[in-house]
Amino acid sequence: MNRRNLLGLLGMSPVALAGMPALAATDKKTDTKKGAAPAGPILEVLNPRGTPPPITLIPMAKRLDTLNGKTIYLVSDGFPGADAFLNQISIWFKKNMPSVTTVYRLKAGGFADDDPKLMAEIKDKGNAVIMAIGH
Amino acid sequence: MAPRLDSLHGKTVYLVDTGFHGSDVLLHQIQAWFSANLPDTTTVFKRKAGPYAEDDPALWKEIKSQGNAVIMAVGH
Amino acid sequence: MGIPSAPLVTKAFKDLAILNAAKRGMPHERICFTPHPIWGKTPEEVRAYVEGPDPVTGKPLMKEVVDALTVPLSEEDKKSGTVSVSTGPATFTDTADNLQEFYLNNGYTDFLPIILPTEERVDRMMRATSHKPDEVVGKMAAGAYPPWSYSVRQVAASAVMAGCRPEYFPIVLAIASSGMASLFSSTNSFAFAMVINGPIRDKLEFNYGIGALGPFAQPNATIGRAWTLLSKNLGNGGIPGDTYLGSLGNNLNYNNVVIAEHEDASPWVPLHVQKGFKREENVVSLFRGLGVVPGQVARGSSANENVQFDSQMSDLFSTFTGFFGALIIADPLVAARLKEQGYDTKEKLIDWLYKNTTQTVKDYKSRNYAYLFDYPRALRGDEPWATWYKLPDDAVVPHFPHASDFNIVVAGGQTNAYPQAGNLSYGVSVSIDKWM
Amino acid sequence: MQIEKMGIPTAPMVTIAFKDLALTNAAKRGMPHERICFTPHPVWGKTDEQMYAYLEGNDPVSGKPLMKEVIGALTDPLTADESKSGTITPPTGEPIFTGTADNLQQQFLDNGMTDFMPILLPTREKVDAMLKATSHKPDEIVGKMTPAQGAFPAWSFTVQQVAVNAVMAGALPEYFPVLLAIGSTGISALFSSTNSLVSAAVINGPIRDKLQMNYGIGAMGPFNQANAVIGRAWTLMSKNLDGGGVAGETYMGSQGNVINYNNLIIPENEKDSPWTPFHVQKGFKPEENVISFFFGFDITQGQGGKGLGMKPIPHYHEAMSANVAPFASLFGALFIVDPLVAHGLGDLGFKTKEAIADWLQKNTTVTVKDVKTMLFSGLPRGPEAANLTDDSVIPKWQKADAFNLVVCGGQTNPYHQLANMSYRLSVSIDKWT
Repeated sequence: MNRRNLLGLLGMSPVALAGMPALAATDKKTDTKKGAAPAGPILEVLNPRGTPPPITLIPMAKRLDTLNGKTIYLVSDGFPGADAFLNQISIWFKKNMPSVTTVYRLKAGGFADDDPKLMAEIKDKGNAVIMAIGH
Repeated sequence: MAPRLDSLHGKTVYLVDTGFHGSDVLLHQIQAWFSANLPDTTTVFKRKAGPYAEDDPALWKEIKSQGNAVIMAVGH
Repeated sequence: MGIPSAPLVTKAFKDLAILNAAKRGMPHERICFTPHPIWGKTPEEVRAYVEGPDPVTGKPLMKEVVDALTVPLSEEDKKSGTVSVSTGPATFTDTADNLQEFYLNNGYTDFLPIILPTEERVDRMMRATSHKPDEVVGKMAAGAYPPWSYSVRQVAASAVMAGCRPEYFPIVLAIASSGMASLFSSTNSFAFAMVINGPIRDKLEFNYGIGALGPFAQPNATIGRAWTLLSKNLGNGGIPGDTYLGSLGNNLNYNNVVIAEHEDASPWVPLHVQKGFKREENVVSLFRGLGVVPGQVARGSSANENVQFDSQMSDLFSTFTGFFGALIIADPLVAARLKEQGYDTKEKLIDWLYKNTTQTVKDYKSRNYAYLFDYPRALRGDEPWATWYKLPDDAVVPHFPHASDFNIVVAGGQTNAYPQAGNLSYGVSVSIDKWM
Repeated sequence: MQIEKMGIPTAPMVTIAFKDLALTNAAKRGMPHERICFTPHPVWGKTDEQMYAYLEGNDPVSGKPLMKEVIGALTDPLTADESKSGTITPPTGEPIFTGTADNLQQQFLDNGMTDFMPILLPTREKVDAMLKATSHKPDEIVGKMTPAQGAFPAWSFTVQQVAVNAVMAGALPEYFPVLLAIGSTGISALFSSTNSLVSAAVINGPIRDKLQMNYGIGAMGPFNQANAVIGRAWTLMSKNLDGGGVAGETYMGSQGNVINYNNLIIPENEKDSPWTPFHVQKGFKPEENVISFFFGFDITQGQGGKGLGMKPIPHYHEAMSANVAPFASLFGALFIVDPLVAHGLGDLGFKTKEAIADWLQKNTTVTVKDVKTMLFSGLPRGPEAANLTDDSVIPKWQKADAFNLVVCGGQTNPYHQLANMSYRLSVSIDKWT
């Protein structure tokens, strides 16, 4: 896991976004593990990375004061098990917050695609969304 | 290498099939060639028992006692 | 034996046959060649081969066969004694770039960049074992060739070249000590796999989670690669046309299938414990066969609640040769589901798979390996093949001859509930700790 | 995220197996503080009672009660960070790294820029030598690549950035146009899916001999520099040019695949083939140099299947058809046949690749009942589908173009290998010389 964290720095983890240097010039772990590295000429080598597009930050939507009396859309991305899981969530709301209305919807298209029709419906009739992703 | 025979006349040649596809067809054609061209040579067709890289001691013993030469087909 | 013989070989195997004769001590063997292939030709076509010329010498084939058996031996033919095989000087000196090229051009690599095995790096590798540099580790051959032997130092050089860290070295030594090469000379394009068990998996940070079999961790990548470099450099394998004959080749030969078992997430006993080792021992187990295929595609794969392992496995195994076994690589999610279904041990699942993965005798006999490997065993009286060959065409027989042909390991990152399966046979398990 | 943009608060619920992915993905898509709630893994295959117990339990990441967290995600006021807008540029590190050879090897490995095996260090001198092998300018944009379309933003990359990866993989400069052609397609060899998928490339034209590629004995194995290095470079490009291949983030295949190290590189054995080369089938001229891409599940060997041992003449086509039984019809079937098999098929009357593809399409059948149990196979659509019953026998693939054949191998045996892979596209290598 520690190695993966290290790799995460390179990609685009939240930590990197917070302003930590992406790459340490030398890696401490390396030095301790290898003992004294053999001397040799100092080389200059090029970075193999491509160019990622700039990321536009999306401000999150304003939160609701309370869920009482609100309509929550339960949206499945279509992975196996998501429907049964969201059904349990609607049962939970019935038991614990009966004033909340829940509406189950399966997102059309592949898991990474948008579903504009559903988005329009949620904008029109919903107050909040719970989305199940993965299986 | 083993000493060679003076000739194949009157001798028994074992044709040994190691089990690769097509070896039997080839050796049967060789048998036909002998009966047409060297009719006084006896040919005996044998399929070696056991996987191809393993020895077949019973067959080797038979050849040693009854054969004078061997033609072996390897590969397909 | 004293009986003159004339080997008949198809032309495709010319280099092999000549080299092999030399390596086995008969450099002047009188080999006669036929055109290639014979398989699939009609008797008339083969007849024409017999009456035609040897495609290598151009002389009439049957005259050559008769001569091979009757022309007296020359002095060279009668020679006995030993000839030693040269492998070049002990060290090479040049610039780094030139040495990379030199190693590649001499066939010491898998044609990818290596870490150059300088004396300093090899020494650092050898400090990771208590065994002496000159100790003989084992012997290896790429098939039916005389095996080469090698020392700790020679194994260390290949480990450096593959990019191994010194702490990986005991595993590489354990593999080398088994004498099993990962490049085997056959016209089949074989694949090889290793399963790593014990605490060393975590100590060396093996990946047994997401992407376990892929290019995502240094020990998985470089130890797998080291096996292939050992097989080339120490076992004299991997020379196409000479010590490697697989017609199409196999991509898995680059890094081999390296499987660190996900012991913590498995509901079952780890493989090394099944093979008689203690859980805390570090063990590498080696497999050989044809390759690995995904299980999520086959019949029976889509039933959510109750995976239909019977139809899934019989579908998957329909292309497997029964000459090799089946190595099931189960994601921990698959293993957990199977346990819920009542398979609380690997043995129970194996017993079920062995009994329920079947085929008709007719289908069985139509398989290439049945004719090539099993039929001669049946001729010798070996079971179960002798019995199978006496059964009627519609009788049903197991796909694999013995329950012991199945092995199961658990690996994967639990992102989905799929298995993979290798058409691979268990070879041997070796202690890694012995080589620390 | 679309929904948040519309002003509707959203609580994404993700199983813990996808934690790293969900967090990094949220950041990559511009919402680094997205309020993700985690459930235990998996939900697939669990009973209703087990799932309800998840809801009454804790989020395994935060340790807090799960449903309390879900409600908080929708109702707790936003922090200043959460309502931030603007753009940021993701860091990819310094343009130049400096150190001894050993330290640099280690640094590239630790930074996830390699396949965890030794590389040639991309010095200015070596990169320049690579750049000389193309007429294209170092700063020209070659293409865009993403580990998965739609899920991750595509990164763009230049001729020089491809050259750096080419050096690292061990490429000779003359291989460079092939790697640029690969880059120009934007196809990643490490596609992110929970399946562990594989990629293949078929190479045609005179360049096969110019680069001394191996299409004879052991063609797909570690026996040739061009075959080995071109395949490996594709994987390094797929990691470095688009941020792909980070297990748990941009690579999600549960079990992984060994073929991802070097990919399947198949130069066609045109001279020993009785048929039209693959690129000519796709509309190119024989003298053009072309690379064609395939994508799918895996590769398997054909000699274990039913029918091949039938004597005296092997019925190769029947064996091929029997061998694709476990394949998913989501992808097609790519047959890599030894020249001996190609000639054998010719003797059996199959004078073209199209003829054998046509026969395979018609004769490779499956019952509707069986298709329904296959996770990645589908039934035909359209009017004729209405009449199908469980017992109906239908072709497994609806079109003959699902079957592709490439001739390769060293004629040491009449075997074929077969891959559950679909053809994607062919591109000119000559354009990149």
